[in-house]
Amino acid sequence: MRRVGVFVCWCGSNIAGTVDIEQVKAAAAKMPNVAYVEDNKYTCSEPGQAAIQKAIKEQKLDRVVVAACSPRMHENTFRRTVGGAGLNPYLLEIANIREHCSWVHPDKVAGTRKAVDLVRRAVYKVAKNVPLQRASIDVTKRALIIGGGIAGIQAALDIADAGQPVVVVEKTPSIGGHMAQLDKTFPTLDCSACILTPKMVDAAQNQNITLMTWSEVEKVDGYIGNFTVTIRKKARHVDTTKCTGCGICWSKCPAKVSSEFDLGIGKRKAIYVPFPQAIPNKPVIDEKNCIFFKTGKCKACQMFCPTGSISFDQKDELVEEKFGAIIVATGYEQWDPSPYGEYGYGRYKDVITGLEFERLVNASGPTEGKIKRPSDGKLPKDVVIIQCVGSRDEAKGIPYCSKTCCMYSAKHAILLEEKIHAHSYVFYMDVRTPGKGYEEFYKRATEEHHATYIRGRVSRVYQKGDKLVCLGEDTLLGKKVEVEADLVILASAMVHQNGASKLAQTLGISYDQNEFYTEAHAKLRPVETNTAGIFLAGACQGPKDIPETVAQAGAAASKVISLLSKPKLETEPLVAQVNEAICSGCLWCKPICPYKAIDGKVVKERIAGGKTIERPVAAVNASLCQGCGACTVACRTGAMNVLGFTNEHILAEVDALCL
Amino acid sequence: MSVNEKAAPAAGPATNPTTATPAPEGWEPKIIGFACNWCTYAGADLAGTSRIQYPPNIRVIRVPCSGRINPQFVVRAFQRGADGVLVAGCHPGDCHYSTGNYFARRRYLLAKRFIEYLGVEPERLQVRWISGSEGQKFADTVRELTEKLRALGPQRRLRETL
Amino acid sequence: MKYAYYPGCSLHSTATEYDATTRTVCQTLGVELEEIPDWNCCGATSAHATNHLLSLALPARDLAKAEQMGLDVVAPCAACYNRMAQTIHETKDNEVLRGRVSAVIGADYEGTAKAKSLLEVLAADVGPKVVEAKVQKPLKGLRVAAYYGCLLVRPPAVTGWDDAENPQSMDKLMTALGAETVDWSHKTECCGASLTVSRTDIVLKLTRDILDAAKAAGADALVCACPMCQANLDGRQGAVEKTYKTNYHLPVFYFTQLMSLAFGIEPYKLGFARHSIDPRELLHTKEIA
Amino acid sequence: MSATFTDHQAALRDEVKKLLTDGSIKGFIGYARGRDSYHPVPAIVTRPDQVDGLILDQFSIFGLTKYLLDYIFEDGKMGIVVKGCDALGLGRLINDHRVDRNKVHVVGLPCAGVLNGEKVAKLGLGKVQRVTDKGSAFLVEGDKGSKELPKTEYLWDKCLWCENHNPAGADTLLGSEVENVAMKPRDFSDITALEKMPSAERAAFWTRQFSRCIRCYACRNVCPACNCRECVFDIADPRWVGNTVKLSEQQMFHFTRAFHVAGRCVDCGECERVCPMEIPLMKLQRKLQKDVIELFGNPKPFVPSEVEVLGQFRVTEDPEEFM
Amino acid sequence: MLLTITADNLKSLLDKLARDSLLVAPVLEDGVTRLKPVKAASEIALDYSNTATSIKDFLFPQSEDLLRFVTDGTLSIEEIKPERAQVAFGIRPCDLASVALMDKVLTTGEYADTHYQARRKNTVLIGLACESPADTCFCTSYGYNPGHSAGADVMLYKDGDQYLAEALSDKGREVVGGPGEGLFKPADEAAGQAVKKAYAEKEVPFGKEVDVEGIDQLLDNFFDDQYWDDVSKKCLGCGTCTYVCPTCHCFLLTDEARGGEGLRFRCWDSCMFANYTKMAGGHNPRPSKKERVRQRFMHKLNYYPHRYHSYLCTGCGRCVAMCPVGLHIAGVIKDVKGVKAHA
Repeated sequence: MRRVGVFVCWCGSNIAGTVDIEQVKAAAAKMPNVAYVEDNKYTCSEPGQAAIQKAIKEQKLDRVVVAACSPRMHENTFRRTVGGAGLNPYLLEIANIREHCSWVHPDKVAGTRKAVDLVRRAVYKVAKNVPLQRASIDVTKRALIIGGGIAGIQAALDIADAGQPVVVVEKTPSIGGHMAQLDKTFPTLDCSACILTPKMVDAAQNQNITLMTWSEVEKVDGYIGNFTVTIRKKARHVDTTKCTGCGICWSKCPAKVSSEFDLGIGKRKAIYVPFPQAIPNKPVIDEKNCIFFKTGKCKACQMFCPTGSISFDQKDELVEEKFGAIIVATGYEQWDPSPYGEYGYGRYKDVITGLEFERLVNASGPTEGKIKRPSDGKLPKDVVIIQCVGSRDEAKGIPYCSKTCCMYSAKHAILLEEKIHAHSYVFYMDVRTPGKGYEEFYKRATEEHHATYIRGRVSRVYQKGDKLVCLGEDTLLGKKVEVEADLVILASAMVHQNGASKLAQTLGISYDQNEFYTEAHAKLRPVETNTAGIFLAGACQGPKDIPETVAQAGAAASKVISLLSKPKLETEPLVAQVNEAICSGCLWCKPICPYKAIDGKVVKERIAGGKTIERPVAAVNASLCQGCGACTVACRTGAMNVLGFTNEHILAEVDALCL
Repeated sequence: MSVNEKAAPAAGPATNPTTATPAPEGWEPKIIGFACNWCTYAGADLAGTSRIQYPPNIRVIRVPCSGRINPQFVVRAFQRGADGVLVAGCHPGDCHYSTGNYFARRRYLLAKRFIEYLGVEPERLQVRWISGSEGQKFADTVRELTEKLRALGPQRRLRETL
Repeated sequence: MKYAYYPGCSLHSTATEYDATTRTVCQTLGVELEEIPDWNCCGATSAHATNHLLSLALPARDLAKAEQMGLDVVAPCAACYNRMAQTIHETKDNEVLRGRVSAVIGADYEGTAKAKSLLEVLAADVGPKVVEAKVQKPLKGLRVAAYYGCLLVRPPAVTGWDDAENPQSMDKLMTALGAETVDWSHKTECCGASLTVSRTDIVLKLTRDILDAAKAAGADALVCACPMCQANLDGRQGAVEKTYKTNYHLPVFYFTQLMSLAFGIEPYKLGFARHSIDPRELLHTKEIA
Repeated sequence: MSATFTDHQAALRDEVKKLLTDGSIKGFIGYARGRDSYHPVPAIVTRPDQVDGLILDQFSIFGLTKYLLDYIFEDGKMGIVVKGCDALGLGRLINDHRVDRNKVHVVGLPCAGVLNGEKVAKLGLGKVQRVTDKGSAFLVEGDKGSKELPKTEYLWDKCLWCENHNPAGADTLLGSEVENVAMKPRDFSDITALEKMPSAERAAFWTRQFSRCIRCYACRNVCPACNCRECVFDIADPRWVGNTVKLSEQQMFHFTRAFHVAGRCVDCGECERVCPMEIPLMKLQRKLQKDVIELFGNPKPFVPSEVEVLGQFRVTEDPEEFM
Repeated sequence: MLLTITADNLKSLLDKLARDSLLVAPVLEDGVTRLKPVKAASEIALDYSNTATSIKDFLFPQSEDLLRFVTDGTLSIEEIKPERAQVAFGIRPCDLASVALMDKVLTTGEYADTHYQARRKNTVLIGLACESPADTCFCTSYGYNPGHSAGADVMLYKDGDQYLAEALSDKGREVVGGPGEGLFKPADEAAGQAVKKAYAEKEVPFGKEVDVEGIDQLLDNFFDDQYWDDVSKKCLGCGTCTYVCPTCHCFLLTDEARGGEGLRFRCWDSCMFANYTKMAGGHNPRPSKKERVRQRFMHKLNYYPHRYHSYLCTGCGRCVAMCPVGLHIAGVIKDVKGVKAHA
């Protein structure tokens, strides 16, 4: 006979408000195997857990049911509690009488009756629980960071400082990401390069960090602690060991191409480094625009290269590396505002996006920081800044707020006034300044730098002579507004990195409808994913500014450090298990397993008549198996079970709930 | 006492379960839900945290993946007296184990038709993809199913008579 | 290529020159027109301002007749075209509404006939290359601002055959005729249309903006495809100049007039005399006519 | 006018005698005379003297392949006579890794269709002397009379749409292959008729059938797809299906067995034939076959394949009904 | 005292019986004639040689609840007594004989089966002599015949369009006197005896081929013969023979609980199933088909005769007809006699 203890939680009034705790306790006391029932205002609190441990010892309980919130919330907490009292942590079941009951069923009678049923389910299931031990697997003490922006760099530095090797894979020729494109950063107006480049240099010089730029992740196999990642090192056509980054090659290269880094405002050569402070400061040859690759002639770069590092026949290289943990820090893209035909982006040269303005105002930018408007290079006197371009607009498929535009638009207004005494008109719906020092920054823009904030949306922008007429409305004054501007800056939305969903499926992590990666729990586990061993940092998880990104990078790094610092990794014991006595060896479970964790093996057995025979049976590799259980349904005999969710468990639960 | 009040008269030895005797007074349909831990169970939790009200007729059983839900559990639920069964998991492509729901989809394309073929009314078994962010969809699905079952009355075709 | 021709009321009254040049241009380009027998007015603004069913029934009656002729409809006037396109769009997937319309017009309207504006037929179906081949007297030196007005290419869901923000079809036709077009901001801004009677002040303000933009863009003249727009831009131009003390002197052509001119039709046949701003002076200085 | 089974009887006996005496097989699974000439029964011979008990006649319908399961742990080979449909059963056992092909000596029996012993016995023709194949009919001559039996009427249904007349991969073949053409296309009209019934009526139909079931498990024990080492119905914990012979336990039994065999059934029809209570079990399996064909674009689910139907999926082509 | 009853009067008698108590009679359904409760005589099918399963279904049912228990805190048990009166019509002589054989096991000796006894007491058996024995019947081999009436409360013999009837027990007389009042007419003694004699001597072809004489002694030292090995090879191990046999009476007891309450019930089991003799720990005294097949025939032809001095088989032929592989008792009797003859 089992001795089950049932602990019913009030959760303050969250449960007790719509579930009669006493009735649940009374019903639980009468359930089979229940030896002890107790209720607690806050079971998950320190005293609550202590009460459980006390009851386990005093009442000699061998099974525990906690009727409280969702197991996805505190199952691990209570496992530790039960473990702390000397009972195997897996002899525990949670009855979800909050999210699945008290919070969603206001009628107390029905709610209580359902709570009793949910407790009965847990009591019937826990009777079938068996003690389980965590298996331990070894951990490759190496981390992979996908994306070399500020998030990736910060995480790499933190991990490297903890003495663990880390590889940063960056798609573009240099690390730095979008932050490298920025001029100043809010709210302190620090120059972006001044705070970023030292970190880039640290990352380059740190022996624990290996930078793999101009490379992409191709394939990811394995599981936490034992990832095998295939990385495609795209052909640079430059031998980085020899190249000193002297720059002669890109000065001599005749092919001029619009620079992606400068968003088309500036030009670059076919052999190039994206920006002067690029790390590694070694160029790559862009095969699409290199004259040699197009016509077979030229080779100017090879001729002038003092160290002979140019090699045209370099091919892409597929490298396979082992990692214990992965941080995804692939960042964001700025949304192309052309769908707003009425703003004339792409038609009028002087209608530019916020990022393009950053290149204009950036000292190391194509215009050396002079805010020369693209059409005629004149310094703009009046500038219109339009907020929420794309963001908060379901029609454009971007329902969310991009979080950073209000702040960087205020920054643009300040820079415009500070540098060229230009007067900014900012059309906004709401100005959102939630960060530390943000509201004050916005006040400075309006008071000290005389930016005019007009609450209303711009309906149309059209060219009138050399001016851009912005038709809008000031909804506070309730009158039409027409501003003749020299330059229009669109605060365009922050969207997912292109190819985000493809990388997600390669990694086996999930993403939301906006292709931002889904965190394990919005509040409690923002930098983890549902796939153990894979973490998130920065804008790839959703729009955010630099301070938040760096904070997330540090958080993700600390998760990785704690994972890699353990000698061994304890795996979840809830994996598949074969009952060899009744397994027929048909192996129809094998093709189902997505982790290739099942294979055949031969067992010896004495059968009636004293003969010893050999017969095939299925065998599960517990470290590969993730416990999904899809194989159990293919097993007709029921020989294949998944611990924690066995056939016996689920049949008992169905019976309990149908009583 | 379970939600289904012992009021349902114990039918005779092998009465013909298809004769539509009217539902007992105050009868409430009972729904057994199988929800995958990563998506639908999380969706149901979200319905909770967002305080979305829905009928208390469903009892959810958590399973690691929709691929774990054996059609025999569904028929077992009907046998033990469930009036409706909901099988739910991640949208194809979002499965935490990458392929679990593809197998579930195949199994339930067949199982749903087969259970209907054996005489269970089609509305009684609902299979839905409900993601972790679709709390509203979970609540709506439960409400819809409850209303359909109220119209249909108690499930008698596979129910055992003790 | 054969169409049921729907001239509309203006082309039989204030814009006969648009009707005449439409016929000559279509004849030159081999587009057969068969005027819809006993057609009725499309209702334009007044119909849809008073009664929804009426605003659908009027064009539907013409469309039903075109269906009996087994032809799609071509309508030179932007307002007529827009009303017909709107009717087709609203009754497309709505048998009930179509039934009610059929009841009102006392004929069977199935919604099978399509309606196209003349500009779409000439620019898209015929195409600039074919037009260029027919040009005998290229309009060299003439710089025009192509004005589409607000009904021809909007709303995109109903019309949808050219870019709603920055249409190009008329520009392409004009360049095919040898003329030069300017890129200007008020291609699709409204001229005030029927307010010209009830609220002339608004029409004056709107047409001033359009004329300003065209002048600023360096155009010699405006060209349009709608009798209402032409009447406002041309007819009201004097009043605008007096009210706002500006000087434009911009003639406003129908695009079919310039096409006829380029195809070598004698200028006196093109109804230039009916314009308030006499275009012949400009054509003379440009040695075109 | 192809040869009938009896024409190969002598050849079969010689082959089996040879194989037994030269020790290449240690037993042979074939047919022997039953209680009358219309019901041949399986016979497993291990000694040459028993071989003359082996017969082959136009009523030999029994699917013998499942007996091989009794010999998988014996050393040496087992011989077996295999028609086209039985070959699919053998394929099933091999694909399920239950029988090792190298431990079986297959004697192939090309088959133009097997006469339905139940139907012919009712004609009162007495003891059958000779059966001759007249092309569209079999002439059966008995000591109490003879009759030409049109094939479309007197063969087992599955023989009419059989597209596997010749057993593939046999070690020795009796006579030569027959023309492999189906007499009529595979017919699911009875299934569609049941599907069209209102669900209450269909429930009543199956209730009537299942309430006759006496849980003798003959259907399971004859089915080549039901080849588990330990059947789920014999396992006490967890108890999937109760022992009580009640309607709901029968329903659970028949649902479970049918679904375990879904996508794996080789359409041999033996479950329905051996059922003592005449329950139309093939109406369950053929419904699943029909759905597999329509849903998963697998034209021949009854031909065993490398990966079973429910062991694979198609990401986009599989129908999506659960959005 | 012999009586006669017309077909119509028999119908109205049966209608009355169906109304007053549970009438069980042969019903044709989906090609299978089975004993089933009927509400009116019209449901009864009469042109059958024998029902697929026998009266055993209603005396020793395949599934029978023995007691109900409730355990919420305290344990309360309530025995389920089968008090319901029932009348069984259309029972063939071989099945009547099988009831007698079952009575020996279940009602005599130290441990009588109270449930079986209660059912036997509440059941009236109306026998119906065999008009046309099937080609699988061999009741004559055991000394029975198509007219055998021992065990019936009322025996009917079809005679043209009317029936000869004979009440053979108090229960039978109650039926004739009670619901049958006014429906029976006294029969001409000589004519009646002639009809009975005709049935007794009716030809049972297959019966001639099976000679059971002395089979029980032959089997005394036949236990280890190679024959069992050979004959059991073709057995499928299904339970058809035991579940259609009117004399098999092996069963298993088990509990089914739902939450705190449940039932203890008994249901048929079969010596042909491996699980029947599988013991805790996995040992099985009858591990393979050989032991199990041998057990079935030794029990019927050797063990039972030694104890009760008659064979546990009445030659009804159900196992002969329904065994999928033709491994039936008639065949085994012939084989054993044959093997013994050569040995």
